[in-house]
Amino acid sequence: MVKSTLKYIMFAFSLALIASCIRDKENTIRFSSWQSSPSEKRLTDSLLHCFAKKYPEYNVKFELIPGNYSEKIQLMLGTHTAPQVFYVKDFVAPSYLRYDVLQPLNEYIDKNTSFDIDDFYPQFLDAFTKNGKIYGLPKDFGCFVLFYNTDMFKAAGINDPPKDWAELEEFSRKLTKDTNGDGKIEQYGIVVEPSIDKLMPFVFQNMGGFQDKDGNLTLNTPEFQGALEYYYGLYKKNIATIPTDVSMNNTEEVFGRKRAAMVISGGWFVPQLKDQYTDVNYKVAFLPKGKQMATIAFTVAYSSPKENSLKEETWKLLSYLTGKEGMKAWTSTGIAMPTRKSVAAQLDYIKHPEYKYFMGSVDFAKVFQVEYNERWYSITQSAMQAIFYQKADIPQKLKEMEDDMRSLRLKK
Amino acid sequence: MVSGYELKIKMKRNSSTKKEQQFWAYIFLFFPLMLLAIFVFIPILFSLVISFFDWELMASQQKFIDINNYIEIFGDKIFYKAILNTVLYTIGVVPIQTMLALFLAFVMNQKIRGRTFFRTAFYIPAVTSSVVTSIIFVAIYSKEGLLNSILGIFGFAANDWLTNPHTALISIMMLNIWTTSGYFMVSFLAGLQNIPNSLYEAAKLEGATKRQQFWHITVPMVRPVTYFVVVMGLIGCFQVFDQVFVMSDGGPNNATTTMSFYVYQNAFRYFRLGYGAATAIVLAGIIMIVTVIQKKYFPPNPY
Amino acid sequence: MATIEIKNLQKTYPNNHYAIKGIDVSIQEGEFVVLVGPSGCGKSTLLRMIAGLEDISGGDLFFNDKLMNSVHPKDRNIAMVFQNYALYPHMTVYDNMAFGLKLKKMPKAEIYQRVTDAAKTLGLTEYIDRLPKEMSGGQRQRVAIGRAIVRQPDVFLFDEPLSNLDAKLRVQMRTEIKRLHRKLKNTMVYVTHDQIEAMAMGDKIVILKDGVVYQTDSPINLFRHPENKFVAGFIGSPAMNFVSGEIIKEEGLYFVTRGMKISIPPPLQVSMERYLGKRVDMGFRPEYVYDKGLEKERRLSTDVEIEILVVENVGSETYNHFRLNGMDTIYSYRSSSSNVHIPGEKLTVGIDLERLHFFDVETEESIL
Amino acid sequence: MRAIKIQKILLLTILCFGAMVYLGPFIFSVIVSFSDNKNLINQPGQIVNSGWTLRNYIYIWKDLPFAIWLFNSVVITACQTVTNVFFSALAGFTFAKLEFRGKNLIFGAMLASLMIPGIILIIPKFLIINEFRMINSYPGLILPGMITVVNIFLMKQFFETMPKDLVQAALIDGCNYFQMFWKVFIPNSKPALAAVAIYTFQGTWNEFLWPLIATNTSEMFTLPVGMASLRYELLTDWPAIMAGTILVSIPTLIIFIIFQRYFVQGVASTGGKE
Repeated sequence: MVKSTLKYIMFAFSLALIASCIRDKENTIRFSSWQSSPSEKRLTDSLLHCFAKKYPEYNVKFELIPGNYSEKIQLMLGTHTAPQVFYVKDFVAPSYLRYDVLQPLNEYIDKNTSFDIDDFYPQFLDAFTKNGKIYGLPKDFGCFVLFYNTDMFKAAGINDPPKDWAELEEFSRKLTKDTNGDGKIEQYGIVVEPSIDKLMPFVFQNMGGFQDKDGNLTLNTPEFQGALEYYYGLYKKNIATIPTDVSMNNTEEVFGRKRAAMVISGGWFVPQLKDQYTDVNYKVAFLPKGKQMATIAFTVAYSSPKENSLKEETWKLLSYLTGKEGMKAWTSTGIAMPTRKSVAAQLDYIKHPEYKYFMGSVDFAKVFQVEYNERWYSITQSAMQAIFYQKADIPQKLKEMEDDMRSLRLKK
Repeated sequence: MVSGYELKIKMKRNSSTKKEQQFWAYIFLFFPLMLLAIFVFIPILFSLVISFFDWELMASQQKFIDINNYIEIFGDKIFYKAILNTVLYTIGVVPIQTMLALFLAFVMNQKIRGRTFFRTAFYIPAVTSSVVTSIIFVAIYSKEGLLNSILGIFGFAANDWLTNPHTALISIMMLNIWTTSGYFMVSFLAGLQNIPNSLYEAAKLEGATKRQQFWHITVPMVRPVTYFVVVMGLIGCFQVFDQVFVMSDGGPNNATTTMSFYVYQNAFRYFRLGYGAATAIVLAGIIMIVTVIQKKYFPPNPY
Repeated sequence: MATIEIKNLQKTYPNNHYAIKGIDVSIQEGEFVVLVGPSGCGKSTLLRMIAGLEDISGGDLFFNDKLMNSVHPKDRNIAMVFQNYALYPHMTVYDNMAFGLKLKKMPKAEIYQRVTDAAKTLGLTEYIDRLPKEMSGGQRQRVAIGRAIVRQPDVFLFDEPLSNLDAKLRVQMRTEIKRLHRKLKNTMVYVTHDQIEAMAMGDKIVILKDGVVYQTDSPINLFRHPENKFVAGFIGSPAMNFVSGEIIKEEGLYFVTRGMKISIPPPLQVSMERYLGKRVDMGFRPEYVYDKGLEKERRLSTDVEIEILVVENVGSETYNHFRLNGMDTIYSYRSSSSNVHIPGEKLTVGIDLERLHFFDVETEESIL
Repeated sequence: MRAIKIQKILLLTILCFGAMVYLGPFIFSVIVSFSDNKNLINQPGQIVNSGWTLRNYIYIWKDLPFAIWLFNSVVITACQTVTNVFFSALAGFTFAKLEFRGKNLIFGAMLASLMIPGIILIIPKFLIINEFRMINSYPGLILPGMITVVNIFLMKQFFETMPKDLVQAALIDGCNYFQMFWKVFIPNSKPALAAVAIYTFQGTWNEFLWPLIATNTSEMFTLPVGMASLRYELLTDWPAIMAGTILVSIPTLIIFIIFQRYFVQGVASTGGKE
């Protein structure tokens, strides 16, 4: 009895000991990102493979972070476990930059003239710059465009994508159908979702915004409210659906499974359509125009923590990934658009039948950044849900949102 | 260890069994107490300290803001909603799970073939990981999932249980009742088996019916167990987290944001650790008040 | 083997409760000493202090003239048999007995030798591989004794070892332990609350009450010459009868109480002089009350009229309980079983004047 | 007689219905996990009609870090269960059988800490572990679960039922207090140790909140945390998710069925006393 117990104890501890001994090699660069699709994973792998070939003296280890990415990265930064290189989304950048936790890259950029920082589109670089210091190098960008199912359009007798709000509503109505005659609607005109990201293009199109230049909230304005009413109206009029109504997780899935004729999505959806939803015939278009043309551009940067024992190695990887060569390899599949002018020109995306809509959006796309504590997202998300699920009064909700968020403004 | 003990003997000529016991007791308790100190005693106090700071994980220096967190709590609508949700949750779950557990135990205590099988069946949800049961129930509750297809047979319209703010909390409550009632059934079963048979025999001689026996013997005799079940149920419900995290993430529109989840959100999503600690302390206060009230008005054994 | 010298031993608990209030006992080599007293008298505490299981608050304890106060129990070379046997439930009979020896790192062969010897002595050979739970109470008790024997200790300590056995087995084990003592000739200290057991077993009996020794003596002396009222009442069964009365002088000294006038026997006349006109307690044993109608030879007291209340016939003899002259106290009187009384019977008895005891009311000391 | 028979049938019906309700979700999950139709949830009533496949299990095992999570869970559960049972028994023994200065104070503090809801500890525990730089490491996951006040309490109660004479017999036999604990008391407390061990095992294996907070990277996840992350990673690939849930449940289920007796005893012994 005693001996066998001892054995168990020894076993348990040796397990733990072995487990904690399986450590990474000293000079391993840890690299973390989320993964929006298996194709993105493949791309990351091949890119890292190319880097490994070019610099065989460095070890790069990829660590996937599933779910709640930004929180996890912030937690890792706070808990001294951050990887050497990781993605930073543009709209959470302000909360990262507020602390002194990211490595400013100017010093390295200045040393490496071949890196050519001026090649980047400035609006994307700005998203990661504070007080003249660059904390992240935008690896790519994407923006919301309109995907539409050409078969469905043809069946409804529509040839071109909607050009403005009125057409969007009209087409949606035409495309909403009970295809098998069971009294339930199988096909919706468009799929929307109760989420601030999808709403924001409409707000920008309506000349509104989330906050003004000084950081004051502008939710309770006619522009914002008008956009929200139009957006929610699509759902209220039953010509749009939301994913949960058809038991799915996101709008892309609804479109892919042919439950909606249109969806607002970004470049990351293209490989997914090609891999998973091969039977969907679709085309891409600019988002319909409101008072003006507008969309949101998303950019993601590679950043590195200040607390890092492998600074030189990290820079090697960073500069490879966002250098001309790396970016070209990364964006050549069209998963995302390059943030370097030279790469965009090289790949000739401006004339590409699909990609031209992404590249073309750069002219009027806005980078969406909010200078409030992370909780702002949950507040707006709840409010959107209240409007969609509980038919909450829109003006009142907007006012509440402003009240709830005011105290969350980031300290300078 | 041994040499230390011998040293002690030598040092203290008048050493004694009491001293020796004391010496060993401190050795035995050293490691357990150190762990308890680090992970229980100190955190309780530390938590109070944090709650007076605007504690940010990544900041190099934390800012003392005295009771501002608490002031914010009292103006925080979501906090009230979280309390309301937690209270509703508790009020909904505890009585039903207790009664169901007692009922199941009572049925199981009859002489019935296959008792072990039924006991295992009822108990399995309780030993299964809450994450697993939550995920299974997400599938069951989804709009085109099992529940709706069963209800569809009876002509009910499909409902998206977890994204409908009216049903989301109730759905999680049902899951909780499903998981815990089997566990508490076993507690009751043990309690029932401890009731001396002679009591029932005496009641039979006096002409009590089965129902009278249940209400006048079984229920009062299992009162200590009931107390335990209610206390454990209260503690569990007040701290429900896993199910909320997996199933609804607090949504839709905070309809399922419970106190624990709100504490978690504030601390690990919004990184407002000070505010999170303050909400945790208020929650702890509420739980302790409820337990004290319960102890006073519903003592375990009044006889 | 060892002598044990207990000098002014004291035991105090933190709440200033005195469990043992300064006890002196000296135990000879090979002596069988019984500590007896009512529950809570401190006898077990005293035994445990000898064993080293309880701290000594004051005084000294010597084994063979060596001071033992701070010696660890395992180094005192003692063995102890417990009331609840305290066998290790997970060990076989063999392992139970061998455990202490194994801890001493004794060679295996020697352990085997000792254990099998002890098992043979106690008739446990065939049970050697059993677990305690598979044995009867008496067998377990034997194992417990065996465990003590194998250690070949200087001193055996018994803590009410027989109190969990049924009456018959108890008597049987009693003789067995005595036999063992005769064989091993070790010093043995035996605790019991049962005075019959004490009388039957002890070479020397120490009577304790409230942490104080009331008398230390051989069994027969305790019975015949109790030094105080407590010992007088404690030893003997049924217990000694006590009656309170006054000493008066007529033609000699008399003890008088309601309906009884007893002349003080001559040896005591001198010492009783002091109590003239004062109250004293008189004690007489049920054994020394005689039916005046039957007993003619002994020097009995004057007639005492009694009325029998209850009769207990235990076969070999009869205990008759009676009241004296309207007094509340119930007294007893032992008669032979051939002389059967019935309740309600009125009777004239006399008390053997040679066997009277008198006690000082205040000090409760025997008046000699 | 007939009334009794009807009553029996009624009881049995209730129990069978109950068993359906309690086991149904698991059966559903098993069926889905073997299904090769990813859409099946969207087509009510067709669950059973779809094709059967092991593909989901293979996918879960090979393409996802399931094996790593399983390894982590095993390491953490083994370490915590063994140390927790050992320390609980040791502390329980100390409180039950030894006298020492401060005993009541320490025990009182432990009892009082039972009154404090666990949620209050999460944030400071996280910060403390972070100070030790142990977030996202095995020590960070294991250390906080190495001792549980409730287990100490249970073991103390158990040891109190064992006679004090055993202590004295062991002392005279020459045990020191550790030998006494290890050689006399431990071998005689198997049922209590088993109950505590099984409880700890179950609690650790299923623990979610702490590993969720204390891990950052997928390679440090335990099974429940990994499963929860799959919920958002695999989205509506229900067959794969269900295969995962089944794999996670199997170890607890096996342990439960083997040690059912101790489970029930454990519940009974904690429920009976308050």
